[in-house]
Amino acid sequence: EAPARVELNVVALAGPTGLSLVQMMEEKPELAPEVTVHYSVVRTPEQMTARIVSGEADFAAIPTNLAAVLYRRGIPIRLAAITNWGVMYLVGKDPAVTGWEDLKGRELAVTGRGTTPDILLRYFLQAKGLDPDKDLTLRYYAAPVELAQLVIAGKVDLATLPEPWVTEAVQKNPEMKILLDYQEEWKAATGSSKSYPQSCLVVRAELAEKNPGLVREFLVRAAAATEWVNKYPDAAAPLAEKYLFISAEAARGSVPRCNLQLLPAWEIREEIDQYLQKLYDFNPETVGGELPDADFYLQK
Amino acid sequence: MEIKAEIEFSLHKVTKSYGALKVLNGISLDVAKNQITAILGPSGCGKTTLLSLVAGSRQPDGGEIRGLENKNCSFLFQEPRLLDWLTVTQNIAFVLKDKLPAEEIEPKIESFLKKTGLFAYRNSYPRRLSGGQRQLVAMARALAYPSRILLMDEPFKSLDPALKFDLIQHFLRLWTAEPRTVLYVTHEIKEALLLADEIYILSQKPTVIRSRHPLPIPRSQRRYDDCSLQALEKRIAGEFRSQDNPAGPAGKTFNFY
Amino acid sequence: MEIKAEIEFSLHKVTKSYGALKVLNGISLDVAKNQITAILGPSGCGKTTLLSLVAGSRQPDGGEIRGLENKNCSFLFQEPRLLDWLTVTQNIAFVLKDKLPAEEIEPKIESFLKKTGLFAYRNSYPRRLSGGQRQLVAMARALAYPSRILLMDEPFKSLDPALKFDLIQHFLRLWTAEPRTVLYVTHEIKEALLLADEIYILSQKPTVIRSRHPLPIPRSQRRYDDCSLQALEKRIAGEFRSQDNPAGPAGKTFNFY
Amino acid sequence: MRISIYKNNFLLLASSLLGVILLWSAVAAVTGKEIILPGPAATFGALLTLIVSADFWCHLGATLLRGAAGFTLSYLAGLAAGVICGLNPYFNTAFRPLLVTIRSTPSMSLILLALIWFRADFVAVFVTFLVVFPLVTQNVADGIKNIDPNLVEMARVYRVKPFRIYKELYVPAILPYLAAAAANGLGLAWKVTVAAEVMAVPARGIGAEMDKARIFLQIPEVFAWTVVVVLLGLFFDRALEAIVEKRILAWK
Amino acid sequence: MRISIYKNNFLLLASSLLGVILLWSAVAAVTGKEIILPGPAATFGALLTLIVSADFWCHLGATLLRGAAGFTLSYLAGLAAGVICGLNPYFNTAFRPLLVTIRSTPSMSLILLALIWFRADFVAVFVTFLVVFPLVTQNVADGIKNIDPNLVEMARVYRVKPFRIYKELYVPAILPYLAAAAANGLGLAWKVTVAAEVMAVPARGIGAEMDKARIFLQIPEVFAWTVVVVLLGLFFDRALEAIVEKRILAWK
Ligand SMILES: Nc1ncnc2c1ncn2[C@@H]1O[C@H](COP(=O)(O)OP(=O)(O)OP(=O)(O)O)[C@@H](O)[C@H]1O
Ligand SMILES: Nc1ncnc2c1ncn2[C@@H]1O[C@H](COP(=O)(O)OP(=O)(O)OP(=O)(O)O)[C@@H](O)[C@H]1O
Ligand SMILES: [Mg+2]
Ligand SMILES: [Mg+2]
Repeated sequence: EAPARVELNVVALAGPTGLSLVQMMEEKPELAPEVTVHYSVVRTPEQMTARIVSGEADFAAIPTNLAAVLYRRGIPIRLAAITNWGVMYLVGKDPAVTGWEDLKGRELAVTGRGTTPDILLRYFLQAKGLDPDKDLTLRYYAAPVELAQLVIAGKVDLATLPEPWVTEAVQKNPEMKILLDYQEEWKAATGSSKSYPQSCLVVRAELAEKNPGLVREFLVRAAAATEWVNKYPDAAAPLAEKYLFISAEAARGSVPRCNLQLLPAWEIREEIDQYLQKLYDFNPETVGGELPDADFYLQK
Repeated sequence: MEIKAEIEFSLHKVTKSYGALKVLNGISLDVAKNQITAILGPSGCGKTTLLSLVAGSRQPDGGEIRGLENKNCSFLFQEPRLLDWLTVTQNIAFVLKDKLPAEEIEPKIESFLKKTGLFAYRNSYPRRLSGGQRQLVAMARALAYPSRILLMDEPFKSLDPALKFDLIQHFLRLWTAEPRTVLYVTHEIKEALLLADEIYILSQKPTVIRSRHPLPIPRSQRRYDDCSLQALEKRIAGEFRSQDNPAGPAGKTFNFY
Repeated sequence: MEIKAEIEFSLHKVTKSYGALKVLNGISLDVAKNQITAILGPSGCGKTTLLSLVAGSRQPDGGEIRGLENKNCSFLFQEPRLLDWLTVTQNIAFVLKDKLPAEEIEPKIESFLKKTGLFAYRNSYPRRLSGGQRQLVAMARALAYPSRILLMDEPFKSLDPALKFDLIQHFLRLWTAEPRTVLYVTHEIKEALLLADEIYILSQKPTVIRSRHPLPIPRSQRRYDDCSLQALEKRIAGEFRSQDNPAGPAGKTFNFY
Repeated sequence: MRISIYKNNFLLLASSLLGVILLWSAVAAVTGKEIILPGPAATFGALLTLIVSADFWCHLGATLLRGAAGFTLSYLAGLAAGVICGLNPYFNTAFRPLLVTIRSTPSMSLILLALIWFRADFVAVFVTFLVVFPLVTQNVADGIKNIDPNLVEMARVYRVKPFRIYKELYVPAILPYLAAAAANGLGLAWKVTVAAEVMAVPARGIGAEMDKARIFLQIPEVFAWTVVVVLLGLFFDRALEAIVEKRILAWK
Repeated sequence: MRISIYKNNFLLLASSLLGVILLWSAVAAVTGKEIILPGPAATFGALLTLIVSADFWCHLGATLLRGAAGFTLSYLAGLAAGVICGLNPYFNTAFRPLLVTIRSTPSMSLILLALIWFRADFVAVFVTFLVVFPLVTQNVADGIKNIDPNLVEMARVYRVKPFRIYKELYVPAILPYLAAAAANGLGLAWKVTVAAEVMAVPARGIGAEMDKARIFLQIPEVFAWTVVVVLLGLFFDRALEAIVEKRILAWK
């Protein structure tokens, strides 16, 4: 007889985090005859947390450290795969800035005090022997969108922005150039071949145990979808606008800079560990107070 | 006046203080049913307080008041106490609505406004009335309200002589038609002598009853030139001790008061 | 009374209406300097309005008022109009502060409170006073205020006979000591006859001056049994037309009013 | 004369609105950049393009509904609570901490809960309630506390039924307090509703639209919506004022 | 007797606070998940760990300063504006649209401007001003409009200097309105200041801390801060009430 019907809820956070899933959102490919998948996008972290905590979400695309935090807070989830490898850039008017050391004595606009972009920045600066609090001035803003507005308005000279705001900034304000690349810098600083695993796909633990086949199937499809986005940015752009609140033209430009690549967790334990470790060293709370144990990672 | 009139309500050794200030210091009096009892006394001796105790809006500290169980009181306060946002008619209707069937209210108010000559002002708001007119509205409200007991605090003040005269006539007619027990405060000895069946004089604080004066002559036959009344007037006036000349107003220009 | 007294201020054909209601319909009168002018008239005829025009708190619709340029007015309103949040002393100080040097205020208030027998209540708040006591505070305020012109609206109402008697004595003494021009409204013919140098009677609305009565006898010599005063009293009383018996209160029980 | 006053008022109103707009364009001119503060021209341009779209009215309707619902609920509740607090000092003392708690609890903490308890649609109503309710309660309570006790005594002596005392004495007596509370509450209601919509992002609603427009950096549109909200505020404020004036001017 | 009342009040107060807490723990128990709604226990645990840290006091101080500054400024301004509006109907008509605009403009539209014009430290003050100022103005205006004209006439006839009329007649007469405005304004001030701090992320400030805690889902800490804010509100509310009571009870 036919197996019981399965309803899958896939929830993505608006913005580049969900970028790798746009094709699936559009085409809703069939994973298995008995499975129906519902895709939804939420705009705020609160909403996402609510969905995950309440167990509504079977798959969720969220920042990697948020996944760790949720796990430590006792929410039964597994980190299934990393979807993108960093979207942070330093933009500015002054082409003279070619390395982090050039930031000495400058004023730099940053978002999210104490969150990953801030921590990475500090890490890079310290690696170059600069004291983030003494050798330069960091001006903090609440949300990237605000900072982007200021950058476009030319009210700030140096700013660290995530995609798609980087593209928005350079498109709308020709003076602005992309000066530094967090991702490259990470590789240089850590000597690893991969950038830092910024966002990931998590899966409900119960689903992962009960139905590993389905999870595997989903990951395979997601990987393909991710590649598609990388291959056809022009086709992906309108979808990004449709689902993820990224304007099409910005999306077109930012796809190559979003470092989309879906790798299952079990293949890249070290990279993830290393990333979380770094965050942990700066502030344990960024990963929930303690590094996650092995159960956090979805097993092969 | 029949001396042994039926008693409507009575106060027994009633005392009342405001904080440290002892006002009523053991007042005992019987108020005769369907008669008019006048209360005179020095300013600030506790007349208003006394009425408010009878009305039940204040509680005595000591003693007790008997015979008021579920009887309605009309209270004509010392100030008009009208609701600024209601017209004259509405102000009177405000107290009547719960007591009379809707259809009776309109005509009743109308008749009382006519009696008090306020009919032309039935739709004016209190702030657009003169002092005397406000007093009249308060009067009409008290009279129109169906009650067993009628308490009045200086009811006829700030009215012109003619109006005052008419009003008193009206009042007496009304009262004779449907008698109620009236307890009222005044400062006008002559007025009391004309209206009252019985006059109580209060002392200075701490206040007790100084004297009680039943009226010797039936109301209808009272004349100013009646010497017994003149004597009574002098006696009463004499009870008001003037601070300056303790001889009392009974002095040279006394006749003017 | 010298007939040709100096004039303090004068009204010329003054008219005043409230919306459609024509109240003052051309009032012309000269108020003699340092004399006491009494105004009598039916309730609601416009006496208070007239005073408020003189005080300048209302503007006449027509006609004009001359001779008030930069003169201070004391106004004893028909209601006490005290500030609830100020004690008796503070209420009086409220109007004095801008007019007297600080050190004079205290003693002045004290003396006036003593005169009105309110000294014991100098620190009470108005809501804790009796009706008559409030009236006294308002009176003290008006008298204590240094002014050329003194306007009073029923100044001696709701006071007990003795107090009223004393107060009038005080008032006269004070006024003789430092004379001011007094324009005052009353409903008591006898009181006017005792106090005033000149009495004006107003008509019903639309209001004009019905009659003017200079007092024939110097204030000090006035006696009630003086027949010329009794005659005058009758005349004045006669001018108040009662609606019921147009013969006027001059009817049978008249003597009581 | 009556008319001339209205004319006058109308002129005044128009001119002061003009004043607001001039101020705005001046500031815009100074700021310079449309992406931060678009001037009236750009804004009204965006507004036009908005209005013609059918969605506009859905969003407007949704917000209108939430704001109105939130306001009405909290106003009625506040009226009741305020009267009780005003009449009964003990209840007042007991209730006040709760009131202050509601009033000064940061929205963030509430949003966290609201997002979980209610559908996104309802969050705005909830948040509005929490802001407006204490406002009304406070004003009503302070109004009641200051009713002339003599009038109350009068009504009691004449044995007027409590409900009628409440309806015909208390309410008219505290009308100015009610007016102030209504004006403040109504004004804040729109602001708060929109803010809540920004955080809860319901399917329809001005707040959600503003947020979207902002994310797409269509700042003129953000301001167009702002204008809509302000107009909402102005409209209801006028309506309110008209009602109150009518009630009070009668007997003043 | 006086004392017994105070005792009473104190008991009432304590019990009602207890009530709030019980309610809270009940809801928490129902919700179950600490990550959504931590109960009193967890919250006060977090609060303790906060309090011992030196930073706590810096953040508290910063927010306290901003809130107080914002409130004081807007209260004084509102008092002045309110008096003018209350006395002069024309000014009132002209000023009211501006008032409504300020009152109902969504913060989102203003925050960016604020960010540009002021240092992050000052944004909170600005935003607080925008909320509290109209509130006070409204109440004061409506209060002034309803002062007994007879008293004003009296003061005028006796030629009392305008400023003294203002100080000794108007202000005491509208004290209850001022009280209501103060209570509401003060309550909202804390809430709004914190919200603004969330948006402007100054170096020090409860809002910024709450936001950080929220991002890392340290919900107990978020609530600990919330408790701090509420306590601020309660404290100042008590202080305020005490002052007002003293002024009014004297003559009531
Ligand atoms: N503010 C007002 N608006 C409209 N009408 C008014 C106003 N004030 C007084 N009136 C009317 O004007 C007339 C005169 O009022 P006023 O108070 O001057 O009378 P009065 O002579 O003082 O009466 P009383 O002896 O009762 O004090 C009255 O009929 C009153 O109804
Ligand atoms: N609410 C109150 N609080 C404190 N003292 C009060 C209060 N009401 C009245 N008193 C005082 O009690 C005394 C009696 O007041 P009451 O009003 O009964 O006097 P009264 O006989 O009516 O005087 P009047 O003839 O002037 O109306 C007065 O001395 C007054 O100061
Ligand atoms: Mg009395
Ligand atoms: Mg009058």
